[in-house]
Amino acid sequence: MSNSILESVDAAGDSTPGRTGTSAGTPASTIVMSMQQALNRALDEVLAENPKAVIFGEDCGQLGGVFRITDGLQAKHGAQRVFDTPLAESGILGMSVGLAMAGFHPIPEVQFDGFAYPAINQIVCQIARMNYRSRGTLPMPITLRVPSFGGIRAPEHHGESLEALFAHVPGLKVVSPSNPHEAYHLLKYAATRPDPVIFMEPKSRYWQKGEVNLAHGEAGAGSPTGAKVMREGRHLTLVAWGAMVARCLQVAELAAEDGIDIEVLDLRWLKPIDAEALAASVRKTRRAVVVHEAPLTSGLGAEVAQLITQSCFDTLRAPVERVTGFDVPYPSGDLEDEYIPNIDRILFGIQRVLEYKRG
Amino acid sequence: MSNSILESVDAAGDSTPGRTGTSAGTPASTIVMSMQQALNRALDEVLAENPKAVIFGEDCGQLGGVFRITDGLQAKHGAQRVFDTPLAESGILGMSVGLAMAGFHPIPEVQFDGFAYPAINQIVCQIARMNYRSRGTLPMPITLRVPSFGGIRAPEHHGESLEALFAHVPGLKVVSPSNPHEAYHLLKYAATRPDPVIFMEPKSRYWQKGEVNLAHGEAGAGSPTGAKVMREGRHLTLVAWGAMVARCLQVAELAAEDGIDIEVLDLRWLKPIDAEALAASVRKTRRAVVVHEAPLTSGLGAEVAQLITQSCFDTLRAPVERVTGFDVPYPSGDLEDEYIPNIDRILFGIQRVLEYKRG
Amino acid sequence: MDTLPVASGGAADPLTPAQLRELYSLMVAVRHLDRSAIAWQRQGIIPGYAPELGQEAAQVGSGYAVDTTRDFVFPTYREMGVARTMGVDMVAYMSTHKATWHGGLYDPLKSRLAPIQAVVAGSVLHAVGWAHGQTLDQKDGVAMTYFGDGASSQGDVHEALNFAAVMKAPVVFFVQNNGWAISVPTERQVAGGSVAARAAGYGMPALQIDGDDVVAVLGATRRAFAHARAGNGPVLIEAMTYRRGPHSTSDDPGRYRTLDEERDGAGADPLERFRQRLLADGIADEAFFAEALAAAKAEEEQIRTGIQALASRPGTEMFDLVFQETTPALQAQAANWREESEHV
Amino acid sequence: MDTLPVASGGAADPLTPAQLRELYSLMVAVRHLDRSAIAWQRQGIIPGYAPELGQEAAQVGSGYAVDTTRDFVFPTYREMGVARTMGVDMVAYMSTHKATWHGGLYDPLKSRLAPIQAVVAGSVLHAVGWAHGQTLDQKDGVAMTYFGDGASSQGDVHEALNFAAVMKAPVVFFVQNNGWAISVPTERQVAGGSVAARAAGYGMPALQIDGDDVVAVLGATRRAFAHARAGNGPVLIEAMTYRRGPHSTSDDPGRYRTLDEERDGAGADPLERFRQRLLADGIADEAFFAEALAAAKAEEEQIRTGIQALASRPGTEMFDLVFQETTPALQAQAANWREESEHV
Ligand SMILES: Cc1ncc(C[n+]2csc(CCOP(=O)(O)OP(=O)(O)O)c2C)c(N)n1
Ligand SMILES: Cc1ncc(C[n+]2csc(CCOP(=O)(O)OP(=O)(O)O)c2C)c(N)n1
Ligand SMILES: [Mg+2]
Ligand SMILES: [Mg+2]
Repeated sequence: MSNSILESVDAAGDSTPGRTGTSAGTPASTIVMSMQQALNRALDEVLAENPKAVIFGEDCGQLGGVFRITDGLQAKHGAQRVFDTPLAESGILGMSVGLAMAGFHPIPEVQFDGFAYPAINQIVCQIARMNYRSRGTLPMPITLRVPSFGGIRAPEHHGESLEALFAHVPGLKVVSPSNPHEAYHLLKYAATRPDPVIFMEPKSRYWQKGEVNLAHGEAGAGSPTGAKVMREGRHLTLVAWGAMVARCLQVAELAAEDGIDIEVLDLRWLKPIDAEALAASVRKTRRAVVVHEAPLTSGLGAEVAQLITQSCFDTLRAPVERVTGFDVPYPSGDLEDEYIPNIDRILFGIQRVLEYKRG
Repeated sequence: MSNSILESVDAAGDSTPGRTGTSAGTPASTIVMSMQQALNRALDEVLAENPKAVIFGEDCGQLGGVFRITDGLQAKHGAQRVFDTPLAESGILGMSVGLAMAGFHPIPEVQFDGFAYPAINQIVCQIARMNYRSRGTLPMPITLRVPSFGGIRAPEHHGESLEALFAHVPGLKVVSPSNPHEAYHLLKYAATRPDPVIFMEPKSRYWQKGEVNLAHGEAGAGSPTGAKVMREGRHLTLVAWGAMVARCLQVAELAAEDGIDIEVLDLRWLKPIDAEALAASVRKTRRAVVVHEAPLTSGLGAEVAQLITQSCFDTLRAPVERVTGFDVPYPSGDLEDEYIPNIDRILFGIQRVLEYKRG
Repeated sequence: MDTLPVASGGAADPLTPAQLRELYSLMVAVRHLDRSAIAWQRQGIIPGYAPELGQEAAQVGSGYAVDTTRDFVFPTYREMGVARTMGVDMVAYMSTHKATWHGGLYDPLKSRLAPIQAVVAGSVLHAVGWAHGQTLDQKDGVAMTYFGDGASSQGDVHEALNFAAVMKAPVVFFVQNNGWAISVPTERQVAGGSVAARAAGYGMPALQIDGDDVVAVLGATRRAFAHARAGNGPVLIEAMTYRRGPHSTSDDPGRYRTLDEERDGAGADPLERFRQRLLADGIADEAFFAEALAAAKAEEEQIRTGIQALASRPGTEMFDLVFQETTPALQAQAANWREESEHV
Repeated sequence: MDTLPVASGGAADPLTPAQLRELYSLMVAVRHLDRSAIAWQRQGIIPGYAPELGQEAAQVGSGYAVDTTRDFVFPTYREMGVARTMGVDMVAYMSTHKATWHGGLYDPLKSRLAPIQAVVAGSVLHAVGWAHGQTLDQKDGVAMTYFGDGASSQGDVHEALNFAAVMKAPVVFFVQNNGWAISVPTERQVAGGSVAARAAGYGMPALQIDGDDVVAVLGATRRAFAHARAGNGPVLIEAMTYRRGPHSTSDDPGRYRTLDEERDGAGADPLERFRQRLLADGIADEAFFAEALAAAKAEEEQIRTGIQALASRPGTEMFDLVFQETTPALQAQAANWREESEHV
């Protein structure tokens, strides 16, 4: 990336340094673990705390799920609480509705993102509407875990990003964690809500380790519902979720070498979106790029961009850029690095915004 | 709406009068018919012209469909060409894939928008991807007709707007006609394409009559693929599709009484979107409001707004407004007029844009 | 067809004369309300309705078997007769046809009747989930789910049958095979000709019964409930009946069946059949029938008055009933809606 | 179980010694390639693979019945043996496991094998549509669709069975019941225990066969093809076999079954069984077996070389193969991609 970018950056009002300090001594309740471990621990605690919580899906029981997120839970909590179903996603989600009506808190798993499609009818027409249809008498406290997004060279339909679909459905809430700490807290939060939450797990991050501060509400846990500034910066806001947050943080480090100070906002909740956090960040930085893996057209990036434009129209120095997957089916492993926004493409997006000149 | 709106309108460069002239004598090939008749006629011609075209779905045969769009076609073309299937949408769409692989041009019907959900797996994972997966050897010339949108006081799931979902799916094209003329030409065009097209019919407009110029390519037929200016104007662009186009034209007439000259753009193709037409219109009017029935969040309005913002950032005098359905399940008949953007809400949206002042 | 092991306990006990008369009264009430609802639609009182004419025996007989202290029922859009039999508030029930609220205004939890379901086969899986909940809770409630011959083609029905059988869930799958799915007759819908015949493939007992004989329907349903309640797993009942009316008030059956075909297909009227039987068995007389009809008429009048008096729900409910925990975005939309719709 | 009417014509003719030897050679080739593919994965030549170890008889026997001049086959992700038997270019086939292209690089139209399908039960309905196309075109091709015991739980399978039976479509539903869907055994998957038992509910003939006996599989498949080709409608075959290996190269069967269970469940090795039979019947000798193995090894080497030489597909194909008629928006994205990825 050429240095010319910097030249077009006009100094932002805020003088906060580019990075948040996390180097201070970690609290006692902080443990280093992978996202897989964090999710597993959250589920274990949810089962222990709520006798009505039940986990089920394909291979969730003895196998512990193909990603081992439910590893050991059947052995510990019993085959009544954690069980395998036949191989039918509509069945799994439809059954969740009935269990919820009977007072349970179902935590079903769809084995991979692409296999949520056979269940969309039950998700959209039943789970998302039963509370409404029944005028609040039949709440749907269902936490649907969906291993999501790409990046692991998997077979077809194993690398999909369905957040735009889910976020458009009235009656659903949607969240995606970006690291083990977020994963632990967001899953515990989601799985104790009285409304349906689609929990999109970035499968390419399952095995990355990170610090988890287990204490709820302690510094670092942050708000369970809003977006979160993962890195402060003055020149431009990168908005991302799931696996793209880590990539954006990398990009920010690289850009910093060129003197460009980037703020990275982890959106976390994809529905409802924390519009205030978007506004607050971009009012400061005056420029934004939104990054996601899903195809461009009608992706959630459009919503994020429009929310920013609505709230920051006067402040924005350039139209919000979107760096996303293309309008093509998610490709095979050989081409997935071409498809998923990579560091270069994000840097190009940043460059376009920084170099934008009013015509 | 107060007159104060006008005060904030700064004269646009273009001096074209507010309305397109359509009062000139109608050509010989012009017939007045309802959209139902126009669609029926288009299908009749498609069946006559392409021996591989087949129509099927629930109640499409002898009954002629619950909206009579396929009325008389089985009697005329035979029960091999136009037939009823068992009541299973995934079956209908999955079968379409196989027929397309065997060289047919399936024109399936899903009886109502909300019943496309049980078929989403086949639509997204199969129809939209088979050409790609097979590297172009197995094209999917499937024209899926979906009676869509609300406004007819129908039961639950009979008034849904799925365009944002469809438009997000790589491999699909999506179109919606706004009047009988559009319906006739767009359906004939769609049903002769080698790629899958989702054809969203605004069911509340089925029985409205209008002039149809049957001659293809004659004045009035316009481009089969782009967006279309339905009314020229200087002060603001209203972007809409389906049933909302007629409503926006009404709004434009009302606004004209206050001296506000509104351009109405019928988007027609919801994927791919005619970004050039959006840019051309808003570069002229410098203001835009997009209107749709679907819920706001992650709706297609976000994409349209973002496309406009990207191409017209310097020209725009206010952020693009969205006047849409709310983030609630489509309500029962008694409340649908509160849900669907009505004239007042669209006028308020226009007012917000016209009165916008940079802070 | 009957592959259900012979019932133990009281499931097959004969009905008392009082019960038989009650069944008749229910059937007359349902018949009269159903016919009236069509008239309401013609008069503009309600925008649409899906009549159950001819299915009174199937609906009253099965609904009568439900124990509303512990069972739960999952209807489609055509089970008015079941709702009435279960004692649901009928103004609240009929409100769905007035387009007041999808699903109806009755309380599903209290009435033990899930909201009205417009997705064909949409709630069949819900019954399985609810029933499995009974197993997990070690309770003895049974879920009964209704669906039609047309619905039987949906993938969800297969998934539900398989899940229920694998999990031995206490579910009664009650199919009303009324010969039609809108314009499509059963022979072009149900390969093999019988939904009940499918049960064997899941190792599930099934009964194919005369759905126009209310006593037979009640007996079969009681047996099925007893079987499921005893922990023996699900049962499928296919009640053979006939949709004598149009699919809905917007349908025109003349386009796909002749009046002759209709008469032949429908057979004897289930209500008239039952009347003759009660007469023949000396269980009821003309005075009783007249009384039952009068009661039905009075009831209909009351329900009609209630429906006519029913106000639209306030628009705020659109927003307030989406979630248990609302969101700032939704509240902002509600505020905006209030401003724009109330202060114009 | 066998509810298929006795075949007329040559469908049940005995196999010639040459055919029997060919079947054996195919099974050895498939076995060797399958085992090698696992090794390739361990060596990093391919990122993943779904072995069909133990299913050679089911796959070779059924694939051998296909007439590639007129029939069409719809595989899942595990039918390598079918592909090989049908004569598909195996480098092009295996390319999907190298993550070169979802669906594989072979030409489905020429090879009469639909693209590899990763959605469980995803293509079962396609077979029905393709087969109905034969009826509409008055052609005599038959569609064969493969699916597993796990897939049988999907709603699409039910819809496909019902559609095919209602339309009398020439489809052979070939179920490989290999005892497992990843970690879930058939008894917790298939209520009633048999997929073939489901067919009766659709009025469809079915065969449950020993899927480890290649001759039995071929005979049954031929009979089914003859039945469907003659216009008698669909047939379901359930070939009982055993998934001897892991579900895929990322699976760890030790978590859900013991080696003892594996040995007991698997029974005799289908390849060894067939070898013994050929020996006993005097149809082949050790020299032939050695030759067949040598040929299999040579073949595997060639395929491996091809796979190793296989370059990634150019990124432009991502854009160019979405539609038959591309769109300006997509071309703009392609141009943008080219600029950003090639000129950095
Ligand atoms: C999933 C779905 N597809 C289509 C429809 C439209 N529809 C409503 S009722 C009906 C026919 C249902 O027939 P059947 O199941 O036999 O029930 P019946 O109407 O005879 O009571 C159809 C096609 C729907 N409501 N849901
Ligand atoms: C719709 C869908 N759901 C889940 C999966 C994940 N998955 C892949 S294979 C498999 C098990 C399939 O079992 P079976 O049908 O018996 O076939 P087998 O693997 O034994 O050949 C599962 C759950 C999938 N591919 N598709
Ligand atoms: Mg019916
Ligand atoms: Mg299997």
